[in-house]
Amino acid sequence: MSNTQELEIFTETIDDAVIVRPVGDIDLSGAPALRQQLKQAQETRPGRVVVDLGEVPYMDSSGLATLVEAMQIARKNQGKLIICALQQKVRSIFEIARLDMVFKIVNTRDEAMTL
Amino acid sequence: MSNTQELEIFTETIDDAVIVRPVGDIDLSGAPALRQQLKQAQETRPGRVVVDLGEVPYMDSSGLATLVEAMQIARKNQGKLIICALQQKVRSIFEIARLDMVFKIVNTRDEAMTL
Amino acid sequence: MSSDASQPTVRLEIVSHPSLLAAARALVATIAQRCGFDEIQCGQISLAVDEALCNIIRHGYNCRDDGRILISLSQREAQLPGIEIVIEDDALQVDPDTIRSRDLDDIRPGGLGVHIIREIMDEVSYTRRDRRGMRLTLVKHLHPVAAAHNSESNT
Amino acid sequence: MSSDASQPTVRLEIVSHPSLLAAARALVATIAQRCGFDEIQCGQISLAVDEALCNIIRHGYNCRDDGRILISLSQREAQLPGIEIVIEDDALQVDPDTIRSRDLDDIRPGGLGVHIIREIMDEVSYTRRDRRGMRLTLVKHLHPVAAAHNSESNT
Ligand SMILES: Nc1ncnc2c1ncn2[C@@H]1O[C@H](COP(=O)(O)OP(=O)(O)O)[C@@H](O)[C@H]1O
Ligand SMILES: Nc1ncnc2c1ncn2[C@@H]1O[C@H](COP(=O)(O)OP(=O)(O)O)[C@@H](O)[C@H]1O
Repeated sequence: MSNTQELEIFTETIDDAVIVRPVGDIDLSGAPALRQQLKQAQETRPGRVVVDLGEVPYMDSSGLATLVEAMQIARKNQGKLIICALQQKVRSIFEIARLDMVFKIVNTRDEAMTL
Repeated sequence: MSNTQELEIFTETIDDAVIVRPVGDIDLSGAPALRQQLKQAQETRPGRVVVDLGEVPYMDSSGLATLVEAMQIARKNQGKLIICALQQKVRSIFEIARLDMVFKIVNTRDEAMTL
Repeated sequence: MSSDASQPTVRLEIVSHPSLLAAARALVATIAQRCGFDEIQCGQISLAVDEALCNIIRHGYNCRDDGRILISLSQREAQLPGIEIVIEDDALQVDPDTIRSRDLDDIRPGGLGVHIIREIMDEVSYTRRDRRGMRLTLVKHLHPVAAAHNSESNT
Repeated sequence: MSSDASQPTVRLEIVSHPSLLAAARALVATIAQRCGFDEIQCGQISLAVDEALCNIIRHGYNCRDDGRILISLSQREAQLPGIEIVIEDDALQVDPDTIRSRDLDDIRPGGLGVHIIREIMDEVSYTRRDRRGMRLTLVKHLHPVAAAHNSESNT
């Protein structure tokens, strides 16, 4: 089925870090793809997983659930999961879900790489 | 009825020119207000009417009809009507309606003031 | 009418109030995007629907703002992928042949809506509904199609 | 239920397919804007509806993608201006009391939807529909309202 609006997900590896950068809305229709990419990115047990949400204008609880799961995998691997570049609207859903204190959230990707 | 989305229209007079700057979508719901403001702006028979569409992301044929009417009034007054700063999407409706050659359309407000 | 409308997906029912046009446009643009149209095309398809709704409000319902309008959107797949939009009202029934665009050389306010609809959409057909009101069926193909009357369109 | 829903304006019917969530959000946000909510609030109201739709798709229809979902939006005026959104499905009927959010201290995937809906909307009520399916009524007021249980909300 053609669907231009589909979430696109870019992955990049720098040293011990994997950067996952979804572009588009993360909802029930896009979350499964993100989940799969995150799982794949974590297969090598990287020391650091950075999720760059700079180009995600919208996220619902399917997206949050996916990130919680990725965080749990990171912990099991004794690695870090860091989220960066949240848009204001997306930040507010982390707050509503009271997950803003649970995740490591920083402003820029540079911070995420050095933290 | 409360309606935040309502088209806002700003009018400014500089020497012999009146600049009308609508902000928002111009459709059947907003066009009557634009029509009224344009009529009012033209009551003093200004030498130049500039319609700045820089902040109009959408226009339908009610908007076009309003501009055609304003142009006819300007002609009757022996004044100029110049349209400036069209967004690409709005330009395309002028083209579809074959009005891009009928109106004087320029890129910037400065050009509109000196033409 | 539509032999290959494969996904009868979305129906929107509104009243004939101009302040609801923006909502209809937002919905149409999102569904068009889902059908694979690019941003410019999505904007044009919602413009075509907007023009059709304006005409229903002005001519069909004579500017009454409580008339019912039903918009059905479906993604067409099969041989000719695209979007099909059916707009139905309970308004005035008119002879479909009287709904036509005017001569564009006569520059005056009004008379552009039907022209815009026909420029944007690939198929435009007005019919009377069974009991009352009109039905407008609009189709736009995702890819240019050789026109039915033997002329090849440029792809 | 709703004594002052004054404008029964818009009804959207979709099937239970995740790819239609974006269309529902676009419509809800535009109508919320028309009711006077600011941009952040419009985004939150469409998030609440999105969460409700996700739950219907996952729990009500068990991820079947051809179930019917009807969303009715009306602007409330009268004493308490705001928006009322009613979401109806033909899916599983459950005891409304079983639809509740979990303890947020237990950090695990899932179990956030109902919490989000309740945080955003001022009134949230699930009922069984007459013959089949559930009905969810969501209300958000434009201005903070003193809560019913004697506590003054801060305006
Ligand atoms: N939904 C409709 N019901 C009845 N008549 C219509 C409808 N839509 C269009 N028409 C007729 O077609 C004519 C052309 O419409 P249009 O191109 O939109 O220009 P305008 O509405 O400015 O006259 C209208 O003047 C009207 O007579
Ligand atoms: N539309 C629905 N139909 C049936 N059960 C529902 C519905 N919505 C929610 N529920 C029930 O409420 C629970 C909490 O929902 P939610 O907070 O969205 O978390 P999750 O869906 O991740 O479990 C669900 O697990 C489910 O049992």
